[in-house]
Amino acid sequence: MTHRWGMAVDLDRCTGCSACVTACHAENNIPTVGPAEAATGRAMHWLRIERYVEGEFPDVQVKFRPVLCQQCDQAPCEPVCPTYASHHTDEGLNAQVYNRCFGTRYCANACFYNVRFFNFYNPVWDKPLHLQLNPDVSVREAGVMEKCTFCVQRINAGKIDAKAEQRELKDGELKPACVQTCTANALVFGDLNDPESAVSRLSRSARGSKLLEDMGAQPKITYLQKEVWHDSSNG
Amino acid sequence: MTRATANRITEDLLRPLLQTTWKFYAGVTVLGIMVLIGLSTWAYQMYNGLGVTGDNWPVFWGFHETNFVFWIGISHAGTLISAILRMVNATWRRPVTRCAEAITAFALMIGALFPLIHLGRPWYAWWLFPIPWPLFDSRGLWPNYRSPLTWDFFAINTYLTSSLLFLFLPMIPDFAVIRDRTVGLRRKIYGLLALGWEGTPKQWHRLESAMHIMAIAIIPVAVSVHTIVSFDFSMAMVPMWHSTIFGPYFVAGAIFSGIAALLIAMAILRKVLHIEQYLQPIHFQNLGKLLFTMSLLWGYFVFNERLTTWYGNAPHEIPALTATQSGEYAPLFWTMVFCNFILPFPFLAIRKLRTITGTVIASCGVVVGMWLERYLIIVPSLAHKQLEYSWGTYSPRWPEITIFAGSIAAMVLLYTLFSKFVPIISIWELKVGEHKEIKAAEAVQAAEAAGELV
Amino acid sequence: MDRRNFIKVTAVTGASATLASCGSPELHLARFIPEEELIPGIATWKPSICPLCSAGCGMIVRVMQGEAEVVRNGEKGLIQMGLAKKLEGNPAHPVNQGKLCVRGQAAIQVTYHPDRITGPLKRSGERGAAQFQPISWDQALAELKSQLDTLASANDQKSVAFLTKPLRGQRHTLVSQFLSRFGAPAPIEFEALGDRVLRRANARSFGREQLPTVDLGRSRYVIAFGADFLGTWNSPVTQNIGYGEMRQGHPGIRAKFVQVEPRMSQTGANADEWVPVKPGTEGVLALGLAHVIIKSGLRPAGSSRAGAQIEGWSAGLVSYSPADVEKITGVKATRIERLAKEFAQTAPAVAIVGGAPLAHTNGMFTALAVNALNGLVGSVGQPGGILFTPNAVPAQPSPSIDKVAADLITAPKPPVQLLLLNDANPVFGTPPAWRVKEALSKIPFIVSFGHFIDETSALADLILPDHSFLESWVDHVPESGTTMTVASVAPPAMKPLHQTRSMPDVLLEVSRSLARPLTPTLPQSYEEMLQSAFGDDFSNAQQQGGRWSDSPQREAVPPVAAANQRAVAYTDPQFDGSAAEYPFHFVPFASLTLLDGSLAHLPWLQEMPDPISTAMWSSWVEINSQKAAEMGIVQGDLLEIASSQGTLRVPAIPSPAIAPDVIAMPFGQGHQTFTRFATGRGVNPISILAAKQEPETGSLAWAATRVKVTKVGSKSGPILFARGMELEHRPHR
Amino acid sequence: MKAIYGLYSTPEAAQIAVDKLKTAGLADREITILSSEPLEEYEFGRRDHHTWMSWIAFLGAAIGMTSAYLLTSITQQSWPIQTGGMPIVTNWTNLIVIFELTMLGAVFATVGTLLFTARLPGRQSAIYDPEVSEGKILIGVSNPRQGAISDLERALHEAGRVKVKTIA
Repeated sequence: MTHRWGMAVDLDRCTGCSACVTACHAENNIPTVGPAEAATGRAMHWLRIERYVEGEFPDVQVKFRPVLCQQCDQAPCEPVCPTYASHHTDEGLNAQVYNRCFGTRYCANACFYNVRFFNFYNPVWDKPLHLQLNPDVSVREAGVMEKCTFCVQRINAGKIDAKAEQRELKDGELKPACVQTCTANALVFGDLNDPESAVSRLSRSARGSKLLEDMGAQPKITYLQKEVWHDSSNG
Repeated sequence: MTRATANRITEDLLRPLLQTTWKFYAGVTVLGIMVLIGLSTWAYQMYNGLGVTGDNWPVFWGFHETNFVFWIGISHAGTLISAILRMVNATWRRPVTRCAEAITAFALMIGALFPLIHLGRPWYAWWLFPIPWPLFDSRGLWPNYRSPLTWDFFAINTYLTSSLLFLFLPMIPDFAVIRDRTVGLRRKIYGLLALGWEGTPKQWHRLESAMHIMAIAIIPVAVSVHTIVSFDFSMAMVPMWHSTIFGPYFVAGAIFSGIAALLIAMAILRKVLHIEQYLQPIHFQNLGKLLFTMSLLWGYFVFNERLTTWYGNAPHEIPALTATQSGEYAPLFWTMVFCNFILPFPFLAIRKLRTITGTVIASCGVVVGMWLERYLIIVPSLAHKQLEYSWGTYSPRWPEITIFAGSIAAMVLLYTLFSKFVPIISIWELKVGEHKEIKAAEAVQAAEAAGELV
Repeated sequence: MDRRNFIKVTAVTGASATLASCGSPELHLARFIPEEELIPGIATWKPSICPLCSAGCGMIVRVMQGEAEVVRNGEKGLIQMGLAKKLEGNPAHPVNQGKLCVRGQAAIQVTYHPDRITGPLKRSGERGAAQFQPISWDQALAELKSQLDTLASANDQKSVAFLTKPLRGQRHTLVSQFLSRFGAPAPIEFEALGDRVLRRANARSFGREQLPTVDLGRSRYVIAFGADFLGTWNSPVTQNIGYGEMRQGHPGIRAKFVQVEPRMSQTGANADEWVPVKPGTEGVLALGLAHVIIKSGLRPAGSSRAGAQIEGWSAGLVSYSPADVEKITGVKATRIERLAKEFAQTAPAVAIVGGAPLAHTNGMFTALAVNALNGLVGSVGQPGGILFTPNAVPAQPSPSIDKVAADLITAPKPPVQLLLLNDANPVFGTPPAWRVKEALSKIPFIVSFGHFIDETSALADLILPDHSFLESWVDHVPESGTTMTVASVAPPAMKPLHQTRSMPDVLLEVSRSLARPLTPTLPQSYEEMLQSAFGDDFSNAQQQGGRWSDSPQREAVPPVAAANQRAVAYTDPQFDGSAAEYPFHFVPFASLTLLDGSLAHLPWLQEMPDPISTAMWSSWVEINSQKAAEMGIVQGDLLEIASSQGTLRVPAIPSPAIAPDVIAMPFGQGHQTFTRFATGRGVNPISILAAKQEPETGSLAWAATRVKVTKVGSKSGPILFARGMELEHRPHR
Repeated sequence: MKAIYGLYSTPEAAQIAVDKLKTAGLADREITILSSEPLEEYEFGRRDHHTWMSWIAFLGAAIGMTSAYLLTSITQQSWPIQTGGMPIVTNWTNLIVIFELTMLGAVFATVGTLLFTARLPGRQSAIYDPEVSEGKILIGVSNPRQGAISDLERALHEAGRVKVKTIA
């Protein structure tokens, strides 16, 4: 049975602690662009914590929402790429083939989640920071579009291990860096083709909804809405 | 007397080719330098990466793409106009067609450069060609025919090829004339270009029918090109982009800016080349009417686009609309409306004002306004996509501006050189025009003499 | 970075190794190689311990072979070595259960930092000018030895001082033993934002001088008084795990969480209810709740007598009626009653206190009041309440830095002749009025063990750089965050990258070579010391990253210790500066990423958008949006913040989530010397703090300064936002 | 003698000359006519009117269309890459490429026919005279039969005073 990787994000658990963001940087060789570039909006965060403030003092509500590539089944970013750099894998991932990308940036315009990032310059790691780079993830040169891959390198490693041990993948065995470190266990990753997997069960939750669902891209990330506390003592 | 006129025409139109002033050399040098600056800026951008431009997250497209649409738009003057005029056989077209077609050819060449300039890694642009593997590309991957950018590639190449041919064919007899009037190297070169043209009735007839068929073929191509350019935007679910009106809207805009560019070019040519008696007020009159029609059409499209968005009040669309109507882009937007509609209106609507000067003033407004229109289509929408959290801003940096300036210089330079080496008005077509008029007059006289018209 | 370097990087990353067959990395760019076709390299996972805060989370380190340019006995060259690639939480570790926080994930950049000190240094320029020249370890050690010997021969051993960040486990034991056997006073522990007040209060209320372990996971009602427990306070990872549990861990049951603080922190942003109070009056609100609970007889049986520390407790806190409390705190009486009822009726309920409320002159009262509230509802030592980690070494009493500084400045002959400095930065982390820099400059000789040149180690005469935590034996005993007995230990995860030596081993080596040897002699090496400390299960422990009991053991919390202490009453918090001249309370807060500034040198953390302001790489000040509108301040305007101690210039972020009479600013930026990434970036709020102190512990009352705000410029550049933030509050139409 | 021709200033004169030559018994294809502009109003200007050009253009279009269809659909089938949940062969999008190549085919066919039927590029026949581009109309006969030359010369002269040249 082919896998169909998906994620569930429990907004009631997420505390905006941002651990996932650094974890993503560390795992995927995402460069820091420095203050000058960051000021022009070129900071790269494949995974970002969106923060929405509602209401005025003193009745203020703040909501956090981790936004990463939604790995849409009908991804608007894919067909617009003239070189197939952005395409769909058998396991439902929106693959970005860095080597094939020549930087039209069309995919980034077409993506209404704005989760694609462009290498405006060649990445820089002051020595010896480069020794930290993850050999399983290629480094992207200037002019190349990049994005969240659901840590496809970890998925492959997991599959290879499972094959070596001649067994099926266990649910929860594979974890992208963000899911692995999510302190409040708000992020859950797994196979949507397995109806019993944790992610499938959560995706069926009544609290579940998709980001910009009405745009019809059929994202594979389900957001579980924040709940409101009801005073049990009086009704 | 036919002979006399014929000779006068030939003399007048060949003068620019045979006499060269210092002004020409000066102009060419200045323009050449500007073009070189533009090109080296592009090299600088390629070496450092697109970071030197103002593009950012989430406004990934800016000046370069605006210029792309702008130049492709300008290119819709010539071939399309002259093709239509040829088909309806409007006799006043004869002095206009060639300088119009030249605009198409050059604007298209320049416009087609910008998709390359805006690439992150332009040295891989050849991946757009359908190259049979295993040549070059070890994996033999072909372009994705679902991508509007691939469509662009095919459309622009088709349009460019046919436009160049459409421009070249009627030049052959003129080259023959120059060949017979010059000596030495020039004679050799023009001899080659003339392809050994003699002027047998067969050649004349084949040439005319070929031009007729091409005129028919090239009109839908021109329309398709700018429709496809509009698809670059309308295929993406970006606020105010994903709209069915974009095809016709862009085509109208293109012809609009094209005619404006043509009028400006004609006004300059008649002064610089002293061919006032060929490019006469009547031509500006007629093109002015056409420009007026397009201005109204453009206004109509803009109103449609804006009204539907505003009335529909879709949460995702409104921010982009507001940004242009009353937000940070409002000044640009209202300048655009002024340049494209309010300013041209009196000069084009009132017969008295539809003079050469009048039409040129209107045209200048339109060219500026149409550039702004493209900018306002691209930037505010990208800056206000669906998720508020990822809204952004954009402002160009010097490389983009320099490259744009370079592209304008390139246009002027190419046009100057063209008018230097090729009669900017088709000699033989003009002769035929004169000739036909005379024939008509004689026929009338003959008829009167025979007392048939009483 | 030019093309050649770029190719090197690709080569180093081994992206090439995975595709070696295809030739040079550049060629790959013309090929169609999807990411999912790359073959992963071989990785081994080794245990370690996070050094960045005192929570002591267990780590596992992903180590892979790579080529590193290193210096070995003077020779520079490329060698194949195991390189740490990624840090993850140790799944077996009781404190963090496989998770790491934003800072822990970035800890790896400490090891690979481009500005790390690569070998022993000797001061070459003016003191404080941060000019050093490299020397050999032999010279360096000889230097240190001679310094110690001269003092010993002069019988002046007590003039050796050891200033350090808080030490735990065997490191602490070793340093203490070294000092005591040499005849020097105990180490001086320095933390810019310490929790001494809370520890002291816990000692008074529960007889445990340590931070609490909050059993959030099983709690059903949480009131936090200023404690940023999801971001920076105490043991954040544990608390985040607990928070997740408390929200969605129990089907059908979802706890309520109320945050009491004048400026909404990241923690407060997650609360169901945010209760802004007047700064320094949190304790009064706590007692207001207690008053209602007692009055309406909601007090459950078996509640502890922690209240005995509070004056008027036995009398039912008559002076804390909702009406009175409303006057002091500004919280509506009706709201107080409702909260009190909810709190008492939704057991298990727990109250947490920490951070700014304790950084006032009446911090001790506030802490005791909250402890009393916990005692009142019987949530002390109970599931879903306040617990204490067993066998945690109670924090040793150590002189506070301001005393040391004062002595140094007043005494004719500096009482400290030799200062050993271990990764503490008081010059940056103390208010100017304490004159710490001036004081330290009086010390004849300063030796630093730190990895980086910061404001304090810039004063050093000799620098003996320590290994990074990944390169040396590490151990730790968590003070809180678990109810198991835990002792973490881990071997080096990788070979040292530079010419550094582990601080404990340096001390041991020196101790052996002293003219007057220490008695009894210290162990041969730090490893040996750990071995003996862990005994038989050492090998097992160092493989799994520590030793811990299999089952949680909850220690019965003794009734109230220290009954001899006299009960405290509420006193108004004392602020520096008059309300008339300085209308705003200046409430700094620990940055989620940079903490007190000790992490400002890690680029990942600098470029991490702050969860509330989404600012990065910069300082900012948050001001109430209505107030800002009145003062004509818009986002990005440059403000001048003036206290009696000095002024700062910093851009404004108007926010609805802060009280109108408060402005808030993150700690962390404003370093003068602290690597290329932090130096000269932003401003340091500590530099305008007044030297107010909590009297009983003498710790800095960093929330007790008043300031005035004037707009000095518009739309200054220095603030950087994550894209989109600055446009977020725009109306649609 | 290679050729004999006259240069006429007016189409009328040229027409007369042509008629005379015909009466002198020459067939249309034996008479060479060169002018610096198309003169469709005159009989002699309407020779060789019939052409297949437009039909060949259609043929070119058809070829362009088929090749474009094959190019797109075969490419997509031999590289079955999923994008955006679209089918592998996406006719809607391929129609655009097909349209463009169809038009390109038509244009190439037209130009090709033109060059072929008008013998371009080709070298000028011996009979060409630069005065043609002055506006003169050249009527002449190449390689005339011996003996008929005087008749031809007369015929060419009958259209009025004209320069009659002969190329030896």
